Amino acid sequence: GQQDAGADSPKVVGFSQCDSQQAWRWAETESVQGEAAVRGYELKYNDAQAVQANQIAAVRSFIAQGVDGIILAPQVMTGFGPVLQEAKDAGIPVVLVDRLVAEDEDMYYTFIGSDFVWEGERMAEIVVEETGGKARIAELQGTPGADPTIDRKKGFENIINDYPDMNIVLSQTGDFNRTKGKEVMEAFLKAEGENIDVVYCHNDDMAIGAIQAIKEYGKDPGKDILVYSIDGIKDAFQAMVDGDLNAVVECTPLLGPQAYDALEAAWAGEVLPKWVMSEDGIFLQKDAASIIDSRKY
Amino acid sequence: MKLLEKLGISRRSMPLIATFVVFIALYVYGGISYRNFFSARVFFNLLTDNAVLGITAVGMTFVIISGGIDLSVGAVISTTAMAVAVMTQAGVPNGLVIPIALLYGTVLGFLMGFIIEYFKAPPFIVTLAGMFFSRGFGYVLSLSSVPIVYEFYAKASAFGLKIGNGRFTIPGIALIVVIIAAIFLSRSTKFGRNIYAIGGSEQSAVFMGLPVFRVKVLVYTLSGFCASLAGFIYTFYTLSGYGLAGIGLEMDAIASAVIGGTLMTGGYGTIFGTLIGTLIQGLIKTIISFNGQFSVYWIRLFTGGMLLLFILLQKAFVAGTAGMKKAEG
Amino acid sequence: MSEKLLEAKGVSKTFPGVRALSNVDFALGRGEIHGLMGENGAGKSTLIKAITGVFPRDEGDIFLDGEVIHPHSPMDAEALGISTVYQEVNLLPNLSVAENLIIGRQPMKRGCIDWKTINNDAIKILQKFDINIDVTELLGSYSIAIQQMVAIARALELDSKLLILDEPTSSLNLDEVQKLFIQMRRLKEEGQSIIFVTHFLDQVFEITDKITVLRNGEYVGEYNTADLTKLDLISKLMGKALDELKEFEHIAENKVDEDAEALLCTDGSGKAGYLNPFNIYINKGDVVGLAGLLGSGRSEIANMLFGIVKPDKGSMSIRNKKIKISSPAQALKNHIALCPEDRKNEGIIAGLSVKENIVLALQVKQGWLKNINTRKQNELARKYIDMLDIKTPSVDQAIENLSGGNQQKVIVARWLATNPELLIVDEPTRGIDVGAKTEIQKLIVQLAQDGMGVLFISSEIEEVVRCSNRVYVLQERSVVGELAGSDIDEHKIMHTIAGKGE
Amino acid sequence: MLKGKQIPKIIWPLLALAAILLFNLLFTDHFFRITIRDGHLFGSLIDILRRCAPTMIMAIAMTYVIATGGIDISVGSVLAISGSIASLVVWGGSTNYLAGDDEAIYAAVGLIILIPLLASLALGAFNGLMVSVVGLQPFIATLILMTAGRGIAQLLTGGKVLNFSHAGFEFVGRGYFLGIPFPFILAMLVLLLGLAITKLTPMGLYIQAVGGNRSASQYSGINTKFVILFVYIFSGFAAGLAGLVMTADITGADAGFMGLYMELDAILAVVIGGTPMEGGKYNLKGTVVGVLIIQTLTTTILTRGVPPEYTTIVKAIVVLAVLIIQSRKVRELIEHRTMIRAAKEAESV
Ligand SMILES: Nc1ncnc2c1ncn2[C@@H]1O[C@H](COP(=O)(O)OP(=O)(O)OP(=O)(O)O)[C@@H](O)[C@H]1O
Ligand SMILES: Nc1ncnc2c1ncn2[C@@H]1O[C@H](COP(=O)(O)OP(=O)(O)OP(=O)(O)O)[C@@H](O)[C@H]1O
Ligand SMILES: [Mg+2]
Ligand SMILES: [Mg+2]
Repeated sequence: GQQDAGADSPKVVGFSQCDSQQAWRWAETESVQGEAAVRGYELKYNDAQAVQANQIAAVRSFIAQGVDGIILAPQVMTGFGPVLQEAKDAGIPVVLVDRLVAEDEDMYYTFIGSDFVWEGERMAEIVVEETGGKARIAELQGTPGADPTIDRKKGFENIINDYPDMNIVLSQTGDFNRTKGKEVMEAFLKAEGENIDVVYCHNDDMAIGAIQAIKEYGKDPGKDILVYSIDGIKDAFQAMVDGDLNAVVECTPLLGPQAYDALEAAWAGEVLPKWVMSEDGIFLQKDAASIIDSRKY
Repeated sequence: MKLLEKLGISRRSMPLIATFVVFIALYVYGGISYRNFFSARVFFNLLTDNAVLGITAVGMTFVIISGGIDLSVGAVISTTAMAVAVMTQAGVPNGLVIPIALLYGTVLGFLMGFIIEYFKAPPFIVTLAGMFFSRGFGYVLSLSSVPIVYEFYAKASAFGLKIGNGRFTIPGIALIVVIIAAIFLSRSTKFGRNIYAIGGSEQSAVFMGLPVFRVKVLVYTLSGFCASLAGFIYTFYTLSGYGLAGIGLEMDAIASAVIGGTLMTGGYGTIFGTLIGTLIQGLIKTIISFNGQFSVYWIRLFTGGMLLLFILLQKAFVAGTAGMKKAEG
Repeated sequence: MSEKLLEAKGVSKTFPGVRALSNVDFALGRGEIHGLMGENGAGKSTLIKAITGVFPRDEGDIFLDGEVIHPHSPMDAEALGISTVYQEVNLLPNLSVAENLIIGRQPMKRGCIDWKTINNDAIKILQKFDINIDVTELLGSYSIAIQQMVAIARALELDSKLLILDEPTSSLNLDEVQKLFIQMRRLKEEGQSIIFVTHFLDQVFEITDKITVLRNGEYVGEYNTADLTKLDLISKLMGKALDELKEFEHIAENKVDEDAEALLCTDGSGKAGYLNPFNIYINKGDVVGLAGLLGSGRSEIANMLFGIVKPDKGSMSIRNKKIKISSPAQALKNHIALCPEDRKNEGIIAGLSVKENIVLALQVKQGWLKNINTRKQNELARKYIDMLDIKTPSVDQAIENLSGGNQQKVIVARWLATNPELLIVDEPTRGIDVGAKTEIQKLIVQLAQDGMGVLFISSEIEEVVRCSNRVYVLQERSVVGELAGSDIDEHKIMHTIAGKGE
Repeated sequence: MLKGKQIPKIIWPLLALAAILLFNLLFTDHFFRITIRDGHLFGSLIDILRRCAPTMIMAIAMTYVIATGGIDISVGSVLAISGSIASLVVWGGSTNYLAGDDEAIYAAVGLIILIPLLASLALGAFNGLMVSVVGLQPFIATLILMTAGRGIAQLLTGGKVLNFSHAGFEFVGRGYFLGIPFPFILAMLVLLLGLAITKLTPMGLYIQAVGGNRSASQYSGINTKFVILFVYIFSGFAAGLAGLVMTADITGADAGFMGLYMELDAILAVVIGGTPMEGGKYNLKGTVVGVLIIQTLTTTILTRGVPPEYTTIVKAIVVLAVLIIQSRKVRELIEHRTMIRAAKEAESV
C-alpha cells in the first residue's frame, strides 16, 4: 500500500551531492534545495562525503525509493554507468550537474554545467593578457586525480603552450584547501621566491591561502605576484576588492533552477540538448567592487 | 538464558548475538520508518553496495585477529581497479588482466608482511607506507579516471539474479562466497587457527612451535588479496579506475571488524561478526539516504550517534546476559 | 649412534649487561631424567632456550644424537623431536583448553579440522592428570595451576625424543606433582629423556637420575643424584661451605599470642558463586597460613580482602573498625598489601624497569602529590635488591629480562616496600631458589615478629607449616578448619583437607 | 656484572632526520639559509618549525595515549571543532558575516582561546569516559567522535569557511616570539606541560604501567580509569590547541578540511619516534623528532617540486627507510656486535 504516492502528492526528486568540503559545494546544494522548496517538490538529499561508492549507493537507494527524478553532481567522470543504466531501466530521468560523466549520452537526460577545460583556458587567456605573454607561473593544483584538477591544468596548458615565455616553474597539489595552499605557497616562495610572477590556483580557497603566504613572505599579492583562481566564491571577490587577487573565472554552483527546468522538461517528454551550458562569468579585479554585494556564496 | 543454552548458544557468542540482534532492530526500524524499505531490492542493494567493503573487511579481520593492522587496503582497491582499467585500455587480454590485478594486492601484501616480520617493524607504519605507495602507484598509472572498455566487465556489471524486485549481483554473490570461505578458513583450517593463536599471544605461539613467521606474512598476503579482489569487484561496480577511489575505506573496514566484535588487540573476532559490522554501516547509510533530509553534518552526526548507540546497546546486552549468568551460578 | 642423546659444549650467551651463560657444557643420556639446577638467574632457562633456538647462542655447539643442530625457533626444535614446557606458562588464553592442547597438530577430517576428536582427545589427555574441566572453555578462564597442567600435558603428548620441563611444578600442589611424576616415569620407561628444572630439592631427589648444576652462568658439575645429599646439593648450588648452611634447618616457632592486637577480622564475608561466607581473623604478629587444594578458594580470600572482588555479604573490620574495601587503592590506604599469585598477569609490568616495578605500589600509597624522585627510587630499589638478592645488571633493567625467580622477588619487594600492617602473600616463593626461599620465609617471620600481620598462602604445605602460627584449611571455597600453634603439622593439615569438613 | 651498554633509541630517528637534512644540504639550494626578515627568523628551516607545530602538539599528547595502549583517531575532528568554535567566537557566534552587517563582534583573545579549549577538553573527556568507564575499545570510541566531530564542526560553521581578521588571535598562528614562530613555542610549551605532569607527578609511571599491564596496575592500586581518562583529556586539549594554531594561521576555520587525516600523521610521528603501538613505553623525544622528520620531508618535497603523483611514493620510501634503519632487526645486529665485543673485553680484563 505504500507504493503509490498518489497523483497529487508532490513530485519527489533525489539529489546526490558528491561532497561538501568547499563553500562552492554548499552553494550548489543550497541552490538545489532552495529551488525545490520554491517549486514545491519533495527533495531527497544525500551527501556522499567525497566517496564515489557512497554516491552510487545513494543513487541506487533513490531508485529503490521510487523517486520521480534524480539530480546528480558526480564525484568523478567515470564509474556511474551501471547505476545510470539502472535509473534508465526504472524510467527515472537523471540530470547531471556541474560535472559530465564519460558515458553514452542516452544514459542521462542532460548535463548542466560548465567545462573545467574551458575554465582553465579562459584563465590562461586572462593571464596571457595581463602579463603580456611572459611569466613564470607557480601552479597550485587541486587534489591529484580529481577531474577539475586534471582539466583545469589541461585547459590552462592548452593556451600557454603557445607562448614560449609562459612557463610553469612549480606545480604542486594544495588539495583544494586553504591550509595546504598556504603551506605549498610558502615552500614555493622559499624555493623560487624571486622568480615567481604569477600564481595560478585551481580554486579560490587555495588562492586565499597563497595570498597569505605571499604577504608573509613580504611581497604584495596582486602586484608583485599576480594571483588567479577559479570558482568565484565571495571571499575571492573580497580579495579582489582588497587588490590581492587579480581575476577569477567563475564556475557557478547555482544550478538548481536550471536543473529543475530540465527535470520538468523530462517529465513533459521534451527533448533537451545533452549539454546545457551554465551561466558562468569572468571577473577582473577592477570590476569586483561593483559586483561583490550581489554574490550569494 | 535457559532458552539460549537450549539452543546451544554459548556465553562466548553473546557479543555476536547482541550484534546481530541490534542489526535486526535497526533493519526493522528502517522498515517501519520508510516507504519501500522492506523490499528485496533494498536488501540486495545492501549486499551489492557493501560488497567491496565487506570483502576488504574480511582480510582486515584476519589481520586484526593476528594482532596487526592493514591501512593499505583502500589504496590497493583503487590501484587494482586502476590497473584493470589501464590494462583494458592498453588492450591486454582479459585472461591476463584478471590474474595481474589479483596479484597486485597479493604481492604488495606479501611484501608488507615480509617487512613487518623480518624487520620486526610496526604494522601500522609499514602498511601506511604501503598505502602511500599504492596511491602513488595508482596516480602513476593514470592521474585521471579511466573507463574500462571490455565488454566482459559491462556484462558482469549488468548481471544479476532476479529475486523479487531485487538483483543478486556479482558483487553480492562474491561477498557471500568470500564470507563463507573465510568462515571456513577461520574455523576449520590450521592456518586460520594459527592466526587466532598468534593474536592471543605471539610469544606463546612461538614457544608452542607454531609457524609464526609464515602465518603472519600470509595474513598480510591474504589481506592484500582480499583488497585486490575487492578492487576487482569494484570494477564491476563502477566500470572504471579512479585514483581517489576507496579513500578512507581502511577505516570503514576496521570499523566493520570492530563493530562485529573483533578486538583490536588481537586474538578475538569472527567473520560473521565482520559481515554484520559491514551491513550495519551499510544500513546506516541506507537509512540516511532514505531519510533524504540530512545535511552532511547531520549525516556525520547521525552516523557517529548510531555507532555510539549501537555499541552501547551491544555492550548493555552482553553485560545484561552476563549478569543473569552470575545470578544463576 | 652416540651414547648421549643431547650434548651441549661450550655454550655462551650474552644479553645487554649480562653474561647469562659462559662456556657451559651439558650432557643428557638416553632414557634419563636429568635435573638442571641453579640459583635464580643461574642460566637454566637461558640454556634451555639456547638449545631450542628461541634465540641464537653466541658460541658453542649442540649435538642431538651426535649431530650438530641449529634450530632457529621452537618450531625447528619440535621438528627435531624436542618438546619443551617453558618457565612461564606460555599458552593461548584466547583459545579453548582443548585447542591449546592440540594446536599445531590438529586432526583433519575431510579437509576440515575435526573438532569433535579434538575435544574428546583433550578430555582423555587431561584425565591422565585427573583434571575434569570443560575443555571447550577458554584457557584464560582457568587458574594458573590448571594452565600449567595443560602446558605440561601438551608437551607430554608431543611425540618427542627429548622432553624439557622448565619449572613445571612451581604452581602445583603435591598431588599434581605426583600425577606429573607418574607420567614422567612412564615416559622414561618408554625410553624418553627428560630435562627437569626445579627448585624443589625433594622433587629432584625423587625423580632425577643425574643433576647438572649451574652457578652464575657457569657450569659447576654433573652428579649422580644417588651420590648427593641434600646439603651437598645446596652447597653446590650456592657455592658455600657446608657449615654455613646449618641455619636452614631451623624452623620458625609456631607460637600463638592470644593477647595480640586484632588487625583484621571477617564476619561472614562472601560472595555468591565466588566464595562462601567465611570468618577469619589475623592479629598483629600473626603469620596465618591458608592451606587447601588447588581451586579451594585461597586466592579468592586474598582477592576479597584486597578489594579486587567486592563481597556481597558479611562484613569486615580492621583494628575493630568496620570497613568496606572496594579497591586495591583503598586497601593500600588501610595498610594492606597483596602480593598476587599470577606473576605474569597480575604482577610484573613489562616495559617498566626493576626499580619502577619496585616503587610502584609505594608510589600509589603515597598519593599523587608526593612523587618519589629518582634518587629515592634508586635507594629503595637497591635496598630490596640487596635484601632479596635480586640478580639484575642494574636498577634500570627492564623487568621482563630478569629470570623468573628474580621477577618474583621484585614483586615481593614491591609489596614489602609499602610497609604494610597486613601483608597478604599468595604463593610468594613460587620459582624462587632454595636459599632465597629460606631468606624470604625468615623475612616474613621476622616482619611478623616486628608487629606485621601476615596471611600466607602457599601450595607447599611444608612452607605453610614452617612459617605459620595459625592455619585455616579451605575446601571447595569454604573455610573448613583451623589449626593453631603446635597442632600445625603436615599430617594434620592433609587430614583436615581430606576430612571433608569437621 | 657488566654495565648495561645500550645505544640510546633516540639515535635512530635522529639519524633519519639527519639523512634528510643532509640530502637538502647537498641538493637543495638555500635550504639552510636563515635570514632575519621583519624582525624574525626566516627560511625553510623556520618554515619547518612553524608548520610542524600543530602535528607536534597533537603527537605529543598522542604519545601518552598510545603509551596506555590506546589510540585517538578523533584528533583531526576535535581540531576542526576547536577551530570552528574559535572563529565563531571571533564573530560573536554569528555565521552571517557574509551578509555584510557591520555589527560584527570581535571578541577578546582570551575568550577566543578559552572557549574552544574548554570544548576540546570536554570532547577529550568524552573519549576518555568511553574508553575507561564504558570500556569501549579505543579505536571505536574515538572513531565515533572522529565521524560525528567533523559533522559538529560543519554544523557550527554552516559549511562555510569562516573568515576573520583579529590581530590578537592571529598571533597564535602567525606570530613570532623572540624571532621564533609562536606556534612552535606553543608546541614546546605543550611538551613542557606533558613533561611536568609526567615527571613531577607519578602520572608518567602510571601511564606506562597501565599500558604495560593493566590488570597488574590495578593490583598495584593504580586508578587505571583515571589514568586513561587523563590521557584522552590531554589529547583533546592538544587537538584543540592545534586547531587554534591552524585557524589563527589561515584566519578562517575550514571545517571540512582542517585536520583531515592529521591523526595519521600524528600517529606516524609517534611510532617513527620509537613508541610501540602496544603501549607500555614511550619516547617523547622520539615523537618530537618523528614530527620533524615528517615535516622536513614534506617541506623538502614541496620545495623541490616533486610532481604530486610521485609525492606519496617518495613519502612511502622514506618512511620505510626510516623504519628499517631503526627496526629491531637492524638495531639488534648492530647492538649485538658491540655487546659481544664489550663482554669479551670485560672478560679478558
Ligand atoms: N631476554 C633477556 N635479556 C636480558 N637478560 C636476560 C634475558 N633473559 C635472561 N636474562 C638474564 O640472564 C640471566 C640468566 O637468566 P635465566 O632466566 O636463564 O635464569 P634461571 O636460571 O632460569 O633463573 P630462575 O630460576 O629464576 O628461572 C639472568 O641474570 C637474567 O637476568
Ligand atoms: N584440579 C582441578 N580440577 C578442576 N578444576 C579445578 C582444579 N583446580 C582448580 N580448578 C578450578 O580453577 C578455578 C580457579 O582455581 P584457583 O586455583 O584460582 O583457585 P585458588 O583458590 O586460587 O586456588 P589456590 O587454592 O591454589 O589458591 C576454579 O574455578 C577451580 O574450580
Ligand atoms: Mg628460569
Ligand atoms: Mg591460588
